[in-house]
Formats: sequence, C-alpha cells, structure tokens
Amino acid sequence: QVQRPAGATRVLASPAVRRIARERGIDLTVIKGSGPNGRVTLDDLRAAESARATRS
Amino acid sequence: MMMNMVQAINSTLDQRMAGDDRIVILGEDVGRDGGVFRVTDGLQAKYGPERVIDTPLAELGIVGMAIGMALEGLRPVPEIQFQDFIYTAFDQIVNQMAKIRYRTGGANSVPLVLRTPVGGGIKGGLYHSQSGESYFVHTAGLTVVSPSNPYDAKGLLNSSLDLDDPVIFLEPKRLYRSQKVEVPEEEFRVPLGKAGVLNTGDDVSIITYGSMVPTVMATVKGGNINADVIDLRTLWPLDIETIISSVKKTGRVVIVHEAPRTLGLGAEVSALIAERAIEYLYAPIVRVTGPDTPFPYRLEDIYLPNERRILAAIKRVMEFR
Amino acid sequence: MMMNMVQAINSTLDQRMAGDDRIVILGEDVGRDGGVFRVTDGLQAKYGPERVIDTPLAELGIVGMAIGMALEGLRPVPEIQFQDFIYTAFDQIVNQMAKIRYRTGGANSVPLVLRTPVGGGIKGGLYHSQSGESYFVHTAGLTVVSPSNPYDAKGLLNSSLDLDDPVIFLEPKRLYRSQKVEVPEEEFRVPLGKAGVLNTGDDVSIITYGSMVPTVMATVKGGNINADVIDLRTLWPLDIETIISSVKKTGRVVIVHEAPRTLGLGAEVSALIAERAIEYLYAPIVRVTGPDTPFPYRLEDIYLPNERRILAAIKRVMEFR
Amino acid sequence: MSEVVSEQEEKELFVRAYSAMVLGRTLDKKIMTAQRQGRVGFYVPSMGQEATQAGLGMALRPEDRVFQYYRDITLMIYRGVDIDIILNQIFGNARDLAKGRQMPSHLMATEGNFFSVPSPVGTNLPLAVGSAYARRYRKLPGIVAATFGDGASSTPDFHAAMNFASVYNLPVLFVCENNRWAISLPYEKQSKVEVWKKAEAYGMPGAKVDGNDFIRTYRVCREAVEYVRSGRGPYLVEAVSYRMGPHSTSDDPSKYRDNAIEEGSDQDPLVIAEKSLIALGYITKEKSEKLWEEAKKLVDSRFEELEKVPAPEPRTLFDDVYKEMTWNLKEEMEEIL
Amino acid sequence: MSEVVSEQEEKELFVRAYSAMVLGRTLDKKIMTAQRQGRVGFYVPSMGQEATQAGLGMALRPEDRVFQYYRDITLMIYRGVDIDIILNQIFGNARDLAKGRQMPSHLMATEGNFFSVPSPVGTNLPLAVGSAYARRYRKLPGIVAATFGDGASSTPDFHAAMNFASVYNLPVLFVCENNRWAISLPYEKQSKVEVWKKAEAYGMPGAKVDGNDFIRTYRVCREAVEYVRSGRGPYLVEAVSYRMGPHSTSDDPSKYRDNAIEEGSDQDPLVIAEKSLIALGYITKEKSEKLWEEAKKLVDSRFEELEKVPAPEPRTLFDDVYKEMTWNLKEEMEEIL
Ligand SMILES: Cc1ncc(C[n+]2csc(CCOP(=O)(O)OP(=O)(O)O)c2C)c(N)n1
Ligand SMILES: Cc1ncc(C[n+]2csc(CCOP(=O)(O)OP(=O)(O)O)c2C)c(N)n1
Ligand SMILES: [Mg+2]
Ligand SMILES: [Mg+2]
Ligand SMILES: [Mg+2]
Repeated sequence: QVQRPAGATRVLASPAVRRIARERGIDLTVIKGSGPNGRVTLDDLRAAESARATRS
Repeated sequence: MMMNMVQAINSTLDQRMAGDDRIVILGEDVGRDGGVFRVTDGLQAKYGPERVIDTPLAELGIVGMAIGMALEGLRPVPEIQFQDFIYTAFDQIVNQMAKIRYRTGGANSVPLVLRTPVGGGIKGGLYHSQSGESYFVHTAGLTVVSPSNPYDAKGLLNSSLDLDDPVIFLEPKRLYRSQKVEVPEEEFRVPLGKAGVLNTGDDVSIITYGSMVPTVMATVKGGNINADVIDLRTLWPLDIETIISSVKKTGRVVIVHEAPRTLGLGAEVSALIAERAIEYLYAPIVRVTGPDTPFPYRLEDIYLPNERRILAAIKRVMEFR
Repeated sequence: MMMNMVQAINSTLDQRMAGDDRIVILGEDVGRDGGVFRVTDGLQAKYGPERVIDTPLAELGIVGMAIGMALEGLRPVPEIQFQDFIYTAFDQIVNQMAKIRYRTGGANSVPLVLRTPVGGGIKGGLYHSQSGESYFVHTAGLTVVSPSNPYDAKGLLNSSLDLDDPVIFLEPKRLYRSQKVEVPEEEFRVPLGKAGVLNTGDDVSIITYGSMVPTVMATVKGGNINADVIDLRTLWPLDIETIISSVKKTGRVVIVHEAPRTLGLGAEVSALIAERAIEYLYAPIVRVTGPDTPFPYRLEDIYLPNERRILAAIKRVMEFR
Repeated sequence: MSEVVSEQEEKELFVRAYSAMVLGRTLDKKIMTAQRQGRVGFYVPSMGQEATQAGLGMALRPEDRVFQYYRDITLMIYRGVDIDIILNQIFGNARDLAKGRQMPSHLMATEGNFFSVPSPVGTNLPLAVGSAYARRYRKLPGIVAATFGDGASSTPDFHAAMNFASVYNLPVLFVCENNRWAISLPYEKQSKVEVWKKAEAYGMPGAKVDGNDFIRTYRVCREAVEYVRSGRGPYLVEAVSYRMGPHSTSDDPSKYRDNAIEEGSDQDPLVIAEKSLIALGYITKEKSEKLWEEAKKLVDSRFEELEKVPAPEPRTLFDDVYKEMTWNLKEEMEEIL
Repeated sequence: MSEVVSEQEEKELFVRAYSAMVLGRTLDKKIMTAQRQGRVGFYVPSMGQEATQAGLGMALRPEDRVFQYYRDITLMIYRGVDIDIILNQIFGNARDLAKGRQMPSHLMATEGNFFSVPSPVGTNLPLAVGSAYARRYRKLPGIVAATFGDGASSTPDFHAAMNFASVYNLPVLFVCENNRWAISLPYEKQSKVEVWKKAEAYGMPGAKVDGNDFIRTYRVCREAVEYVRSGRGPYLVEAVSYRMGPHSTSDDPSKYRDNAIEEGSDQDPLVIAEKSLIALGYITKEKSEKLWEEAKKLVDSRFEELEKVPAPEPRTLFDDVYKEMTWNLKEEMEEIL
C-alpha cells in the first residue's frame, strides 16, 4: 500500500517533484538525481521526460 | 492627508469617538499625558476624563475593567503601555476575555480593542521590545491584528472597532513615526482576515507582517526579487486562501517575523502549508525570525531580522533543487 | 515497585527531599491536604510545614516566592493546582523566571521545578482541562517537560530537579492513576531533551507526548500500524535528531496532541520538519489535535483526539500519492 | 430601596428569604447525593452559606447586577432564578444556557441579572468594577454586587478591583462570603487581617457581620447597599459563616479539619433562621416543615426530569468561539464530527 | 546594627551619606546631559530621591540583601557599588555585568548585595519575599529590603508580596519611595489611601517619613530595620519625596504637571542635607563644595573612559538563555552571525 521502493533505494525529491512525477507517470526510482545526496530535481525530471519522449 | 501611524490611530480614535459614545479609552497615562507614544494625545481634553480614563498601575485592572465595560454595551479601547507588561493581565485575557462568548453560550460578548505597542527598534531591551503575538494567536477566541503602515492602521482599527469580539491590536512601535503616507480623512475599513499582497511575483512567496514589512519590501525591491509579498495584517484568523494560493503558484516559501522562531507565528503558517499544499513545494519552508533569546538592548541590530538574512533565505529556497 | 504516576512523583519528591534540604515544596493545599490530586501527600507530615508550605491563594505569590528562593540556593518545587490558573502568575514566569539568567549575564539562575496538572479527561470543563504548553515552549529560557507514564515521571522529575534552569513540569492529570507500571525504587534519571521511541516502524512517524501517548499506542497496536512512535517527553528543547531521523526514514508524519491546533506544539514540530527534511516527505504533515475552542465539559469526548481520528490521519498520509 | 415599612412586608420578605434558603439547601443536598450516585459529575456545595446569600439577596433590587461566585445558589434562587436553570447547568445538558461547556457549579442566569462564573478565583471582581463604571456612564439604574470567598482576598484581582472601584468611586458592593476555609487553608493562614478591615487600605467602608444569621446579614447589607446606591462609592461587607460540607465533591475534608458545623446543629444557618422566624411569629414549625417538603418534592421532580435531557449536539462544541465561525473551526468540525 | 554610638561615628555616617547623595546627584545629571547629547540611549533619573535612598542605606547592613528598583543609584553608591558598574550598565557595554542586555537604569550589582532590576513595576517584591524565606530557612545573616515606587502599590505583585511576607512573618523591609508621580499619574489618583497605611491590611506595621530629609528617613528606617531584624516580621516604610526630573528621558512632564521642585530650592533634598550637616557642624560649605567638585571630576573621568568601552561581542547575544546552549540557539547563532 505504501509507496516505498524496496531496499535502500529511498528517493529524495521535493514534494512538488514527486507530485509532478506522479502526474506525468514517471517512476522517480529509475531517475538518477543530480541534486545533493542524489536528490531528484525538477531538471532531472524534465530530462527524464524528454528522454522518454525521444524514446517513444 | 499625510500621516504617520501615530497620527492615523489617533485621528481614527478621535473620529470614531465623536460619533459613538460607547467608545471609551483607558490605560496608564493615556489621558493628560496622551500616552507615552502620544497615540491618545488630545483625546482627554476633547472627550473628558470619563471617556479617556487614566488608570492606576495595574494592567489586570485595566483589562478586567474593560471586559466589564464591554459586557454592558460599551466598546472600550484599553491600552497596555508596552506589550511586555501585558502578562500581568494574562489571566483576564486568556480566561475571561477570550472565553466569555463561549462560556455564556453566546449570550454575552466582549467587543473591545486592546491596543498595545510591540516589537523592537527603539533600543528598549528586554522589557520594551517584545513581540508576543503567539501568546494571543494560540488563544482561541481572540482576533489578532497588526498593521504595517498608517493606512492599514486606520482601516484595520475601524474594522476592529466594528467587531463584536475582542481584538488584540498590536502596533509595531518602530513604525509609529517611520513613514508618512496618504490616509483618507473619511472613515474607511480594511477588512479583517484579509492579507495584503504588496508585491506579486512567481518565484517565491514571502509571508510577513507588522514591523518586518518595510524590511521585506526593501529586500525585494533592492534584490529585484520576483516575489509575492504577503502582509498578513490580521494574524488571526489568518487569510489562509491568499497564503495557499500564492504557495501553489510559487512553490517556495520564506516567512519573516521579528518574534522568536520557536512557536512564532511562522510555525503555524509553515504547518498550515505543510498540511495543505506540500505537493506544491520545491524547497524547504524557511523562517527568518528573531532568535530564541530574550530581546537584547545593545545588540538589538543583531537580533532583528535584516535584509541580509532575508536575502540569504530567499537564495536558499530559490537554489534548492 | 508497581506505581501509578501520582505515586511515582510523590515518592520521587520524598526520596529527593530526604537527601537534599534545598528542596522545598510550596503551593495551595500541598501541605496538610497533600494536594488536590494527592501528589504531595504525606510530605508535610514528614518534612514539616517549613519545607512543604501551604500558601495563600495567589499563584503569582507562589511563583514569585519560588523564584526568590531559587536565587538563594534553594530548589523549590512550586505547585500550581491546575495549569489553567497559571496565567495569574504568567508575568512572573515570562518576565522573571525565564529571563533572570539572561538578565544577570549568567550570574544568577533559577533552578526550580514548577509542577502542574494539565489536560482533560476528568470532566473539568473550561478551567480544569487546559493544555497550555505552547505558552511555555514559546518562551525562551524555559525547559518544558511532560511525562506520559509513571516510570518517565520519576526519571524526568529527577533530571528536572538536577537542572540549573527553571523547568515547567506538566503532569497529564488523566494519566495520574490510569496505569501502574514497575518503577525502580532507587533514584534514576530519564535524560531531558531525549525523546522516547515507543514503537519502531517504517511507514509513518507519529510524534506525540503526554496524555496522548496511550491513545496513540492503542491505535498503533490495534491498527497494526508499522510506525515509529515518538514520545517527546521533553517538549522544549525538542529532541530534533530523533524526530528528523525518523522522518527521513518514514517520509510520513502525523503529530498528535491534545492542545488546540493553532500554534500548538505540533506547529513547531511541523515547521522544523518542513525546514530540514522536506525532500524526504511523501505526504502532507498532518496534525491530530484538540480543536481551537476552549475546553468543553459535557462534550469532552468529542474534543479529545481519539483512535478514530488518529487512524484517519495515518490513513491520509499513507494513502497520499 | 429594599427598606421594609410594615410588619406584614417584613414578614413576607423574611419568609421569602427563608424559603429560598430551604430550597437552596434542599437542592444542594440533592445534588450532593446524586453526585455520590454517579448521576452528576461534580459539585460545589453551598451548605452553610445560605443565610449570607439570603441576607444579601434581600438587600438588593432586581435591577442590580450581580457578579456572583460558584457557591451562590441560594442567592440565585432568592433573586428568582428557576432551579431548572441551575439543574440544567449541573447536568451540562442541551438546555443549559452555557451549552454544557462549564463544569457544574459555574452558573449563569439572565433572570436575576446574574453574570457567569469563571473558575479562577477572584477574577469576577475587576469585571464587576468595569460593569459599574459602564452602568454609571450609561446612566443605567442599579448598583453592582460582587461576591467572593475569603481565599479570594489574596488574589491580584481583589487588589486591583478594590483599588479601581475606590479611585473611580464606583457603585460596587463587595461581599466576601467568608466560610473560613479556602479548600484546606483556614483563614488564619490566608491572611493575618480580617477581610472587612482590608477595606480601609482602599479608602472604602468595611463591615463584618455574622453570615450565619440572615437577618443580621440583611441589615448590614442593606446599609451597605444604601451607601453604595447613594453614590458615595464602593463598600466591602464580610459575612462570616462556615463551609459545612467539603470544598467540592472531589474534596476530603477529613484530611485537614477535625470537626465541622453539623447540619441541624445550633450553628446551622437554617436552624438559626427557623428559630428566629418562629420567635418573630412569622412562621410556625408546621409551615417550616411544609416548606421543606415542598422544596424536596420540587427538587426531586425537576431533577428526575432534567436528568433525562440529552447532551448538547456535538456540533455546538464549535459555536461561540467567535461570532462568526472561523475557517479553521469549520475545518476542525468537519474532521472531528 | 547600624546604631550610632558616638558623635564622631554619627558624623562619619552622615558625611558618608551626604557624599553618596552628592555623587548620586552628580552622576544623575551627567547621564541626563549626556543622553540629551545622544551619548546615552535612555535614562531614568533619580533626582529628588537621594535622601530617601541614603537614609535607607544608612539603616541597612552590608549583609542585608536588597531588591532595589530602577531609581536607586544613590542607594547603590552608599552601599559601595562602584560607579563604573553603573556606567557600564548605562552604556550596555562589554563590561556591563548584564552584558548589555538591559535598557539603561536596570541595574544589577553583586557588590552591595543587590539583585537585578526588571522593568515590570512591583515584580521584584515577590522575589524579595522568597529570598527572605530562603535566607531564614538557610539561617543566613541579614534581612531583605525591597524598594518600589508609589505606583507599584497598585500592582498585583505588591498585594501578594505583602500578604506572603506577613503570613510567613518574614524579615522583609518594604520601602516605598513615594515621589508622588507614576509617570503622569499623581498619587492622589493612584489610590485614595496613603501607602504606609496599607500595611495595616496585611497586619504589619507601617510608617511614613519625609523622604526629602535623609536624617529623618534614616531614623525611621533604622527603627523599622530593628523591628525586622529582631524577627518580628515585615515592615512597610513610605518615604515621601518628589520626582524632580522627568519620569525618564523619553518623558515630557510639561504635558501633565505645572511646577516641580527645582534643583537648589529649599525642598531639594541635597540642599536640606547640606543645611542640616552645616547646622550640626559636621561639614562646612567649603567641604561640601569640595565634595561636589570631586564627584564631578570622578564622574566626568569615568564617563569619558567607559564611553569608549566597546559593545559586547555579538555572539554573547546567544549566551545565558540556558546554562547549556540549546541546539536551536546554536543554529540561530550560526545563521545570524
Ligand atoms: C486563581 C485560582 N487558583 C486556584 C484555584 C483552585 N481553587 C478553587 S476554589 C479554591 C479555594 C477558594 O477559597 P475561597 O475563596 O475561600 O472560596 P470558597 O471555596 O471557600 O467558597 C481554590 C484554591 C482557582 N479556582 N483559581
Ligand atoms: C507592570 C508595568 N506596567 C507599566 C509599566 C510602565 N511604567 C514604567 S514606570 C511607571 C510608573 C511607575 O511609577 P512608580 O511606581 O511611582 O515609580 P516611579 O517611576 O515614580 O519611581 C510605569 C507605568 C511598567 N514598567 N510595568
Ligand atoms: Mg504559542
Ligand atoms: Mg472560603
Ligand atoms: Mg512614583
């Protein structure tokens, strides 16, 4: 029930980044964060999104 | 007319007293002396010592008497000379003033406006500088107001005098004479419970009130910050809609007040945001406040939040990725 | 020995008084009567009326006298019969007790433990039920403690009696006799500033204290919730490390207290988290508290946070996407 | 003025006072018993103070405003407060004027011109002073009376109220119902000086009276009321009685006092009153017994009926914090209900 | 005891008192002038109360503990407080015992056994009572003296302190320095009763004395001190003087009073003192002039020097809130500095 990836792969991200990821159907756990402590930033999210767009 | 905050409050009291004999003023030195900050200057001469009442040195007597007056249909405006001394009347405020409507099942009310100067900036040290708004905001039943300029002072005081509930009216003493602005001579209201939006921008929401408003505005102008600046004006009940809609727009929040950080009003503002708009936040909610120490004398300038600290906080939330 | 909270506090006072004649007790009905909750029962008979002092009916006299005693090297333990009545002594607390160390440049200190029963659950209505911890936590210079069980009551009281600063010791009256637990007869300490972790889990951090601890524990057990349950024990200074590291683990927070929501302690806890761990949060920070009304008599059960409300909050943060 | 002109009028006045005392005592005992049976949550008995309260009541006029304290049920009854109002408050039920928000014994009543009782001792007194100021300012009729216990004389509010009333020369009658105890503290340990003598420190007259005797109390209060009503300023009366019961239903007086005045003894103000009235020829023993019976019947029946009144609606918890419900309260109401 | 046995001793005592008064007045005027020049932030002058303070000082012993109020510089000087301590506090500089935290005129001093002055009027009094309780309990030598203004007699703290001191029969000397004004409120509007008479309401002796005359004040205080020291309980002295200056440097007394006692007039306590001492043959006019000159030289030179002492280090702002700095203060310090 809880949105928690297994093991130690705890994703850091601001609540807004989480919301946007959720809204756009992006799995944060597969993004490599560029922020402090590997935090996923809005830019990372955008990059992931455009990567997905080019792939498809 | 161009007025400073003292003149705005004084003339508003004068105007309202002229038209409504339910309004009486009471407090230490409010009469012949005109108040230690001259806010009630000239009113005793005009309305007599029965309506502008010099009291003995007992805040609890002032507040208790004002409550009793309000119960009988008057609209008293008690003054506490410095907010720092209000604690000697705290039981009357918390256990009587705030609870009488509730306690009497709505049969009685306590319409009064308790005016008191707050905050630092006049080298007042430990006991002439406190910003105790949290004590009042935490107390259910009180409405808490704090103007940041002469115009709002008049408009908010008029609304407070209309209210059928007790108002704690906190006057930032360091803004008493710091600016003159155009204040209409006719009666007008600034509504309670509605914040002022003094600047609009998309990057960050800066939420502040009272003494810190000019400092925040100077920071925003000087630093060319693309910010919403929200002047709460009414500290309780907060204008939650204005706060939340700004936060949803900007996603970044800095809260600025002079009162100490721990359980300062910023804590509640932050908690309300974290409860109802967290998914819009790109960054931590940062508070810039007075430190959790008593208010000092000689090092006052270090105590008071300043542009440098506010800028640093803005930078922190803006750069947070 | 199996003890309830009243017995734990009583025997701790007894034990410490036996070994330290600096400790004196003062308050209304604390002597021959043994206190209205019997917390000081038998102590006057044992230590005499000079050390267990019945006072006239003036809280400000009790507190002011205790401060004066502390200045002369005693360790007074003033009792305020109900926390609701403490506001009549509020100036002495805020402007003297809390500020004397600061005001005297560290030359003087006020080591005392001000005990007072707090909270509802005994059908005390408006004036025998209040939870005013925010007023004290907001006041720099005070240490604020609130035990949730007899063991902690003894350990925290011992630590408080050791401290060289003033402690506001808030005793949840509804836990006075609600449970008996094993409490060692020898002197022991529960450290100040360290929260207790009563349950560990990964899904949610529930932060609570005092009267709400048993309710939270029942909710967690009954609902099979995989939660960290943090009993703050010391309300100020907070154990920020325990709070933050739990939040970093769980990413979801529910705060539970009996005091009213607005500027209740939960506001500060929430703000601290939003300032330093927001990037770990999956969900809003939710507070389950007493509403922002005075404390009622007949509808007490509706006022008090209960398992249903706590579960709903847990559900809200857990299901938040 | 409450001055008595004919014997017939005096008789009516005295019997009315005695009836109030009988009803007050009856109600008090009923509630005490019910509390022990678990039918009432808490109670502060007034047994022993009926004569004080009746005497004060007789001296006041209907238009006088009263800031009473928590033991004043006989005073309320004398001034026409229906016992239903008292009982509804004791139950904190849906008909309680205070909507069940206050602990029992913290009464309010519009009938009889009473305000509402807070728990913090002595804090009604500054309000009484403000009320008197406003009433004089607004030229409303009547004086203000404020009652309090002996313990209240130590409070900050007593000091401020006495001084303010004196400085502004206000029409306030302060009545200390000295029942000799503040919970476990006997008055000798509360202060070294009798309460009535403290009036001097504020430049107002003070008087002491035997508060177990309603006729004496009436006479002293009447004089004090005349003084106050004439605009000469405030006045302090100390009526000395005895708290015959425990401080409250939570109190165990055996912890701190040995013998109290017993009900039915020569010092019981009800016994004193009955004797006086019989001696004056104003009542007979039979008439008195009938009063007791009627009181019991009335109290029993009202108690039974009002005990059934349900609790206030849960949503009333959120009303009356402000005139208009604030957004946070609406939200909290929704979450909680 | 401070009792005088020989004329030589009396002479020394009186001259010492006069010297303190001269130094007090000189310091007072220096600071007032400096404040007008913008060299001092704020000040509460004590001009007019020197005789009261010297008289009290003479009656006390070094081991007596004093809870003074904000105008007591002559009392402090008499009891041996170096004027450097006063001046450092006035500047709030790095040498100030209170680390520059308090507004000027809120003094503390370990020398002379003084506590520290809070602003809220009257709130030193309950502390004095607690101190007396503890000192008796610990069998420490000395009594406790507490000073306060006439306005303070209206405060809640006065009422509680007087009552507690009386109930526990504590060794406290209460000294009201009645300078006839509480800012703009003349004492006649503060209370209808003289301060010393209020002692009766608490069952303690009270006395009034001409506080403009240091010898009379000394004699009355000496008697009161003897009474207190003998264990008979507290005592209240009212010394009536006149606030010759403004309430503070922020006050403009022309708003509310017409003529005040002028410096150098017959009612000036310094003039009265000089005349008495010359009449007694204890000083000459020349000796007096020399005292003034020496005082001026001392004050000027100490003022100049201490004016240069820098402000306290910014980081001291965060010290002494608690014995151990808490985590939040460390964090705030880091953010701010
Ligand atoms: C300010 C305050 N402190 C303490 C209490 C607790 N308390 C309730 S009644 C009481 C004693 C009051 O004594 P007294 O004034 O003589 O009135 P009585 O109860 O004897 O009628 C006390 C201490 C209170 N209600 N208010
Ligand atoms: C509790 C409190 N209320 C108000 C004030 C503001 N204030 C400072 S001094 C003063 C007047 C004090 O008069 P008095 O006690 O006669 O002393 P004086 O200044 O005349 O020596 C007032 C009202 C204060 N310091 N404390
Ligand atoms: Mg608060
Ligand atoms: Mg009593
Ligand atoms: Mg004065």
